[in-house]
Amino acid sequence: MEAKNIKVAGFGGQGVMMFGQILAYSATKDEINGLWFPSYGPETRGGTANCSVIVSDKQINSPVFKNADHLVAFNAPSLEKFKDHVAKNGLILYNSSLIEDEFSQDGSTVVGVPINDIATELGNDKVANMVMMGAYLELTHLFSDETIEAIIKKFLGERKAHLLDVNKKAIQSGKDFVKKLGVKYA
Amino acid sequence: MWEVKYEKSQGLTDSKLSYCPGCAHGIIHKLVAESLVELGILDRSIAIASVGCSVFSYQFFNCDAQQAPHGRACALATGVKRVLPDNIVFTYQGDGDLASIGIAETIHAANRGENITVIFINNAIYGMTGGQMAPTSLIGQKTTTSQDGRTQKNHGNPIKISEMFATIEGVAYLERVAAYDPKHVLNAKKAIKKAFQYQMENRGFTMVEVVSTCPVNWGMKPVDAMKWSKEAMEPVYPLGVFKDKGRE
Amino acid sequence: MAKVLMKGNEAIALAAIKGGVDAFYGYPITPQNEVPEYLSKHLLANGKVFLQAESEVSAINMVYGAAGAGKRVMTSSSSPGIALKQEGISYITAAELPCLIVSVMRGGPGLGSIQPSQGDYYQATRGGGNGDYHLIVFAPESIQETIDTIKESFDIADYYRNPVMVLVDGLIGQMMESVDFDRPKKERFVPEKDWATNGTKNHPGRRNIANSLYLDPAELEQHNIKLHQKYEVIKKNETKFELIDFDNPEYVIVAYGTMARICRSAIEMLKNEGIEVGMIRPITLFPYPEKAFEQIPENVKGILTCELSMGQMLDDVLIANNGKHKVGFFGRAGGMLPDPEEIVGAIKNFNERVVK
Amino acid sequence: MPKGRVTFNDELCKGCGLCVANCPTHILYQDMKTLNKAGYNIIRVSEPDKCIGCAFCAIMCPDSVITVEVNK
Repeated sequence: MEAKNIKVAGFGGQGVMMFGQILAYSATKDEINGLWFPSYGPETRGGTANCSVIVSDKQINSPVFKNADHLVAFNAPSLEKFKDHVAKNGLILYNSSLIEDEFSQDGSTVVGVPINDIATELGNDKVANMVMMGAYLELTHLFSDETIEAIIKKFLGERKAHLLDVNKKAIQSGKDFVKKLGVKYA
Repeated sequence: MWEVKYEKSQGLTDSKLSYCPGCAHGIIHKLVAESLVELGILDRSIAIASVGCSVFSYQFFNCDAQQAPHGRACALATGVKRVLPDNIVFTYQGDGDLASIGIAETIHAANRGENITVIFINNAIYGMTGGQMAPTSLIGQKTTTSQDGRTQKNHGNPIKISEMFATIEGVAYLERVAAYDPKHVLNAKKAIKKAFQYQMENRGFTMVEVVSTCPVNWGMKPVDAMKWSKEAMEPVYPLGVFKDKGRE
Repeated sequence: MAKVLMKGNEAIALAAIKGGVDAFYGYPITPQNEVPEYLSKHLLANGKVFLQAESEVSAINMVYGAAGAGKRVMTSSSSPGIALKQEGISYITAAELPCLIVSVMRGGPGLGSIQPSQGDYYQATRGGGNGDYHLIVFAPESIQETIDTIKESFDIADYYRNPVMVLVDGLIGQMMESVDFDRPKKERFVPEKDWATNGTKNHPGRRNIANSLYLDPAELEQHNIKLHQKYEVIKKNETKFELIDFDNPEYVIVAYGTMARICRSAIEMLKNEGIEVGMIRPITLFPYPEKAFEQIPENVKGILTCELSMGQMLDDVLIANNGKHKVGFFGRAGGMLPDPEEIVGAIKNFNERVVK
Repeated sequence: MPKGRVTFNDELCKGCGLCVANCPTHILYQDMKTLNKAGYNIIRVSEPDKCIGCAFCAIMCPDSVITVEVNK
């Protein structure tokens, strides 16, 4: 697998950091290399939050990248901030629940998923990021369901183990939404 | 039959004390040394020397020792005691070291109830550097940096360490003693010994403040200095037990 | 053990435990807080010592005490906090006590920022404490290398009776990477600590004293000479560096830590464009790998020093280069990180960056 | 036979006089004619027979100069 530079951005509380970490954990579980780092500091509280993820089966060199292969934008300011830093033939996945205007960009595959609406339908607003995860995996095929499920289990721990089902449902819904759109990326 | 009643303590090394003639540091060194020997803890004691006249005390106590940066003796003592809880750890600090630059380290060691013993020598002046004002200098006291006498307005009031530390929960035993006559020296010894005993019993932070002298920088003969510590200092720094958790 | 994904700061803490740390004394400061947070749980659970001191000044002096007592002891901090520790570091080095100091650099000077930086190169290699002394300074480029270094650091510190500093930037502290904690570590001879101040009952007939005071100038000079000789041995034995793509380079980059990784990517990009660039990656900053510069081919067009600071390591590069090649400089500061493309640009416009 | 006996390790003495001032029987004096190697005037006993072995002199001596013996 070629190294993938992934930028995940949104505002605090949307599960942006967790989204990125799940990818890095999954890479590690699949015995390739994962790297995650947050844009840390006070701006992560309440304001915009973003993290960078690199997954690769080779040694990861620069943790910093100019252009992301994949941009996952959870809100409009994030899309605005990072859309010009997407590599050629990159993927832009955005939250169409919060970004109402149809968005497209030359040279990129752009997919909007109404993750908040889908999560609300599932009865749990907090799994919107997992709807996004489902859509992302359906497009990139980076990790298997088993890998992702094992990592989510770890995140939930014993205290929140009962939430595994709704998270799995959210992932499936995200996948289904992309399938229905008929978009293919990788 | 002649029997030895008093001789130089085995708790002191053969090194000649570096203190000025008549300075009470030497007396207090003896009391610490005698206490460690009598309690049978000399060979597991670690002395923490400070900065000031007692900077060389690591040469005089006949046990292992560390020499601390100015004011940091209680931090070193904490570091040692936490990794060697079965050893006896004590600091020997003057008023500049403890009550000025090192007051944070001392307060926090006390507040944590570190199971260490602090011997605090209060002689109301900086000795080593040549007679500058100490945080404990008296109002009106002339020093090389308060040449017209210490004033409340310019320099603040003499800081009363024992009174202040008595409010700290982690303190197990705290007494202020003096060294100006045999009776008070013997009482000081009792206090120092008790502090070490409390440390052996793991009771927490113990401190003995000794109202001491500095004949040279006070510009007095040793005998007059003893008198001044009694007549001028003691009213500002009254003697007594400020805290004793063993009695509560 | 399989690889695990771990945050740099937590990995630092776990590696220290694997390296046999007995005690940690520290004070909170971003971006290294996960080090004490992790240790507060895992050291105490193992019957070891963890203590949050009242200040950095106090913390480093607690390290002094415990190191003098013969235990494996560490502290960690970040730039302004390391500045406060300089007093204690000088004393510890003078008293020849071993310990581990982890420095997770943030932007400076002053309160600066909490973003990654390499602005404390001088602080680490020249020190802010008084007197002639050196730390053994490691500057790993990844969390894996940080782990491997920290696991070995107590052995090195004990062997030389000298503090080891592991110098990383905030990015290494804050990022997560796939790492392996069970990589084999170099076996080193670790002498018995017969100098420890642990009570004369443990060494009858001899008092052990941890001290840095020598009022006799001749004696103090002898002590300085002894330390100097020790540093010479350290230079000989412990200098560590990596040469990357050194076959036939047109240019040579010198970079350490996170900056070296960014440069690795830049070197790949340049190679794709047909520009061959090699790199000297110092792993120890003291001792500085001057020897590596002897291996730079005669015909290189220049050496580009890349730092997350404004030309601190540049001094050592100029010393090591000794006027032989053109030396250029590229630096970002204050918490700003360049992307590899910026380094590519700097190499392409090398002549604009020449300082000497 | 006196009750007590004091002996001085003269070379440790700094001549501060605290022993002299604290002797309840006033039998100690500073010998202004005799210096030790460090240049201090040493202390002598004027009337050894009057020593009561109280050890006050030794207790007050900062330099551990004095050994006190008592007759049992």
